[in-house]
Amino acid sequence: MNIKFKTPFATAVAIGVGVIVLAGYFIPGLISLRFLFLRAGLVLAAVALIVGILNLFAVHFRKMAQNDDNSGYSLILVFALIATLLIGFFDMFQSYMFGQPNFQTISWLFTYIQLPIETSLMAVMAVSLTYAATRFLRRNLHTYAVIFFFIVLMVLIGTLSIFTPEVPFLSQIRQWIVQVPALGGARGLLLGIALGTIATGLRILIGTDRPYGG
Amino acid sequence: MTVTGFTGIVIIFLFLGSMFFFTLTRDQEKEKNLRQIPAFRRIKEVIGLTVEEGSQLHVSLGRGGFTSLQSASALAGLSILQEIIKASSVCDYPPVATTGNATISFLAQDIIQGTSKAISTEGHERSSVGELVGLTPFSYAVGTLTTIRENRVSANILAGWYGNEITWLTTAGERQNSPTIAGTAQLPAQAIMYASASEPLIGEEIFAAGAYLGKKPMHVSSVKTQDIFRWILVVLMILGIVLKYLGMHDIFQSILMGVS
Amino acid sequence: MSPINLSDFIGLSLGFLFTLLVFSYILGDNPLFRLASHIFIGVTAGYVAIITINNVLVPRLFLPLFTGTRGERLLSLMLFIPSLFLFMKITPLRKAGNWSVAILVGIGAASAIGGAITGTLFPQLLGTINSFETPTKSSTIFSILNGLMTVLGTMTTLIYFHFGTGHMPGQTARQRPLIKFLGKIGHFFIAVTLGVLFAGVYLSALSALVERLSFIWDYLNQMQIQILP
Amino acid sequence: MAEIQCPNCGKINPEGKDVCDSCGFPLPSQSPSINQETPSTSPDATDSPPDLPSDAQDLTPGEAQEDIPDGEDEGDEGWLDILHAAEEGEEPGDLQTPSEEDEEKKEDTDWLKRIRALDVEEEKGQETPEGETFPTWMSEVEGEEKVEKTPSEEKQELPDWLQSEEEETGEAEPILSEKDEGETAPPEPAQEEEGHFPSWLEEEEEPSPAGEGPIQPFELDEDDEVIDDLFDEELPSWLSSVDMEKEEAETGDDISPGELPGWVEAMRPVVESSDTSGLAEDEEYIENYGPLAGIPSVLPAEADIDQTSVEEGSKLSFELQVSKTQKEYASLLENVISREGKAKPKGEVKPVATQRVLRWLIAIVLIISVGASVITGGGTGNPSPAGHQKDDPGPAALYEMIDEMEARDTALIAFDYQPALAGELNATASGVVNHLLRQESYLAFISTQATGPSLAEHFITNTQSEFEYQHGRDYINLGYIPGQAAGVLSFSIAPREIVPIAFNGANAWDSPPLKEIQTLSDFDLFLIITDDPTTARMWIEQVNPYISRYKVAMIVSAQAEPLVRPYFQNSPQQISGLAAGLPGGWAYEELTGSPNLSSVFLFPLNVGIIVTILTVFIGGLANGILNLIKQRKNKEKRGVS
Repeated sequence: MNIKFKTPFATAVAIGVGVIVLAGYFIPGLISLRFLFLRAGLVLAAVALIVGILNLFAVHFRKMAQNDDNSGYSLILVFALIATLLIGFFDMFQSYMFGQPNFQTISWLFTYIQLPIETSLMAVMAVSLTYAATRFLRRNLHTYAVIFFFIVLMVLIGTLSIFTPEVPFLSQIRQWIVQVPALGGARGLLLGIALGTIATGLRILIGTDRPYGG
Repeated sequence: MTVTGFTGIVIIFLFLGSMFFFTLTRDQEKEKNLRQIPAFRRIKEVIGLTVEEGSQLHVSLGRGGFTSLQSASALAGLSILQEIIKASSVCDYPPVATTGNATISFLAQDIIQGTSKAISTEGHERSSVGELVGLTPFSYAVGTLTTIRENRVSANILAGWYGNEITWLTTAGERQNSPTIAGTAQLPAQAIMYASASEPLIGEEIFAAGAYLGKKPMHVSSVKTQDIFRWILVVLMILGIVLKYLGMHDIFQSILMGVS
Repeated sequence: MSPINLSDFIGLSLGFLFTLLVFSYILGDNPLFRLASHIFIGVTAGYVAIITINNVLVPRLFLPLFTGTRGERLLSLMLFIPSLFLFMKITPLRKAGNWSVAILVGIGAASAIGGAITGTLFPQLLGTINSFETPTKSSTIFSILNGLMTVLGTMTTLIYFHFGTGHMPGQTARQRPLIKFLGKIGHFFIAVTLGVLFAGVYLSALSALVERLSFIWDYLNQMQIQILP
Repeated sequence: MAEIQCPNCGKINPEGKDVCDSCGFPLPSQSPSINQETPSTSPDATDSPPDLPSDAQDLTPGEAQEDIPDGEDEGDEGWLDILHAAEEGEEPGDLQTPSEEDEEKKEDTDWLKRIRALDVEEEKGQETPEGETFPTWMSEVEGEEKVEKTPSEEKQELPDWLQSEEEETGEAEPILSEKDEGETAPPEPAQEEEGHFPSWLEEEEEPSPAGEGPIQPFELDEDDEVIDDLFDEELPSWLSSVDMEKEEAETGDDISPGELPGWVEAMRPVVESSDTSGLAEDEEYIENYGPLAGIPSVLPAEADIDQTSVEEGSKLSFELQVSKTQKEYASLLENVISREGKAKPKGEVKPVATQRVLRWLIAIVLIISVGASVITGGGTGNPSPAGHQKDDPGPAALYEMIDEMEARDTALIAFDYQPALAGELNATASGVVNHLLRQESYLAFISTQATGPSLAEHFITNTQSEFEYQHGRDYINLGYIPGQAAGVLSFSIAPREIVPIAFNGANAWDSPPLKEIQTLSDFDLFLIITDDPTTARMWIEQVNPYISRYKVAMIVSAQAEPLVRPYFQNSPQQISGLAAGLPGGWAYEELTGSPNLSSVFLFPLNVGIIVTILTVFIGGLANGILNLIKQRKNKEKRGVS
């Protein structure tokens, strides 16, 4: 097994920090050290987010110059980003300088632009999910696909709370499906995912996977 | 140190030991076959088609953060990206990667440049791109639509941490008639992928990408280690039930309950 | 419904407009939807940047330099170095920022392992064992069978994901009969679980549709009041 | 006395004459040696256009056709036989000698000998050898090899027709002179005596197009391999077939009567005004060579090599007279090869019509049915709950937890859901928080997501507007703690240090709601509102050791219910109250007796579910049956084939 490190320093940092934080989970004495690194991680993640936004800004700025059919939309995105940042800094300036309750304006933007768009995106998903369920048996026609299909229908029927009070067993079937077989399957899935997560994390900590350009 | 903490450390060292053992005693001829996973076979087919058609592959790495459990899905997505770049180095348009987390976008760009340099396609004027397209789940989903909508993109591979916003990505792929191979660790999102993606990766299959696509020794060993630990968990469950049946349930309770 | 102030009415009108722009995607991808989505991406990016600066960078990176204790001041100073190197990631000298990203990857990997062991492995294992009900006076045959079914579901689902097959190379990927049989049962439980989760996601989406349609109806009523009081 | 017929004008001349009395055209001589080399007696055969390279001459259709022996000429393996042999795939006699070089040497010597023979005749006094009449410039070329001539001398020796052409086009002169200078200045080491490529051909090969620097002359290999490769007799089959067709198209020229084979005669083109593209038409010129002899204004047999078509690199400089179809084949081939390198942009993808129609149908049915139920508002009072709401202990347990709270107790609420699910969770939580406000509790909001604080503000100002709770007096928005699990754990251990200031910048812990709160366990209720099972599990695992589980309750969305319910259902319970989705919220409002958003939304939700069940059931079964039929057809097809 030959491992060539292109950036040995970054690899050493990743392994060192990882081992200390992991030890902090199991050795009580190292908990404070773990917190120290986690708080450092919070700050670095926040700085990375700011750098990411600068990168997003630069990418769309370049797309504006290309004047293909998407460059108009990039202009709108850049304009919306700058406007929101200016409003946000104005709010922060007011709160720190004059002690006024801050984020009034930016909350207005959140309430009347971001919130309606996100809930509408979620609402349109209802149509997409109905369409996916309808075409599901067109793509897969094996036993388990049929089971999946009828379970979806059974759970939806069991959720009905109008027109079905006379047939209570429908909701009891739904309750049983959710609390017995579905719970067993969910636990099995979660345990399998936990094993995969441990394996992926350990490969980083022993340095065989080095996504940071190592 | 608590019993639970000690148990955790024992599990980690057992896992590491098993991974190294399988790697060092790896025997090429008696290499253990792995069961067929249609999604990974489809990824290989899609790469071949892309090379022939001269079209482009889109790899989306999700929006998982790096200070929690979600990072594992992001790391699995990054290893899939690496294998795809290696396999599609002769494409006219190298793969494009999108993500909803700043740190993942840096890592994607590092992987793209590192792998391109390794297979000397760095000078390729149309080099791959790792783009941050949005910062909240749904703005990330909507930002990715622009890439999926590109006529050049012939297939979408979604591997990372997702929520229910993944519905937008799978249905956009279907509208473009391009196959979508998707995998994540979040369960509700897996249910959506199972219903709407052309090839879903269920459960922990996403973490076996390195072993299936790249056949890397350490990845194959960690898949074997997962198999062993799977059976250890089954035995522990049976043992726990027998002890509970015999009334000695406290042993497991104390081992597994208290973790500070 | 009483008349509302102008800024709220403008806000509601904006919300109403964006709702219709997003719903237009049902008819097909169109420029109106793209317009709304790009405004959305810009506003959310700006919003998240402001909240992050206000809630993380100011109180944990800048303020400790002036008001913090010696230890906090030292930590903030030390954090400035990797933070500056992170800014290199969008410059040609991007390799210089690798070690800063490596810190995040190290923390991410450790959190994943620690979270998986303490947050999933132990609780789910204990939960599975607790699902089994020892036959006592209070427990019914029904609950015992339920417990056994849940445990069976967990075990067979785990076994379904068994990756390894026969040892000899060139052999087709045939699993051992026992694993194959248990895997089939596990696949049944997986299909049930994913069906339940899909129905849950669908209900959430349908609730959002109900809320949006009632918002549209409320807005039309409000506009009527606002225009012809 | 035998007579000689003039190949040019057809007049009969007495034997022994060298030049036709009427047109002065040199008459074919009768000497036996030349006949053998060039079986046909007509002068055209060898008198191919001077400008073409020797092998190219061989390829010129008109003459080649004439050279076709009438079956009796065995000895001279003319180039046409080679061509024929190559076509029929035989080994053309001695051509395919074991070693390539011998074969090339033999070809060299044939055309070289002919040139030398002409050269000798030329020097004697312009008497054209029978059948071998090369223009003076050819001999001049020979001459050049021996004596380095100055450009001006060369020019005087050029034949009139060439000079006149030069003056007309005005180009040849500078090109030639340029070439000569270029030619003479750098001695070409590669050009040896034997096998030297005549400089006129190099000029022809590499004319320098206007506006560019002179193109490097065509570099000859020592043993002329390049030439032979270029003019290898064994032409690729498609080209040789081109030759044959070309010949058929062109051979209809009028040769002196009686001499052309009948089938050539039949194929002669009808004389029209030839409008050859790219070449300047020379009205006065009458073709005096080849099968087109005597026809005015036809493409001159010794047409200049088309300056424009010569491209750099391996392209041949001679003009292949190919018909239109063959040009298309050639350009098609060229396109295919050039397209290999280019990336082909994928065309516009047309969505499948049936997919779009099905999607529209579902959208119309769903939106109309749910919209109508929103407008009618549920009609007759509240829909009675189905059995499972009564059996669901979650809302009831939560109701008891809040009912036991007293005035001024403080409840910490975590707003940890995506804005997209605000529609569902605001409605579900509205009844619960309404109950808290009616208990006059203090509230504190916290979140691990950046959008959480604004969601909390929007929730309290929109859904609970009747209570007019004020920030700082009745509730405190602690804002956003980053770092997910790590942030939650550190907040659980030391809340005051982790969140020193409130979301609006004011001091959080001096205000009435939080004055007595030092640690997490001082809160009387901890309510987590979330849409993600992972977030729910994170909160439960991190706060578990720091607050009693009897104070922890959850409001989750329908998608998280299957994975969160075990925390409430199992023993020991990790949370003491649970309301899941709109049905859970509605059940809670039923218990408090004051309907809120959940009650308003429940009827449209039920209508939507019914419509969806019918759509999915009918559509799903139809698609399943279609798939079954398709699979059966595929099986039959596989069974048949």
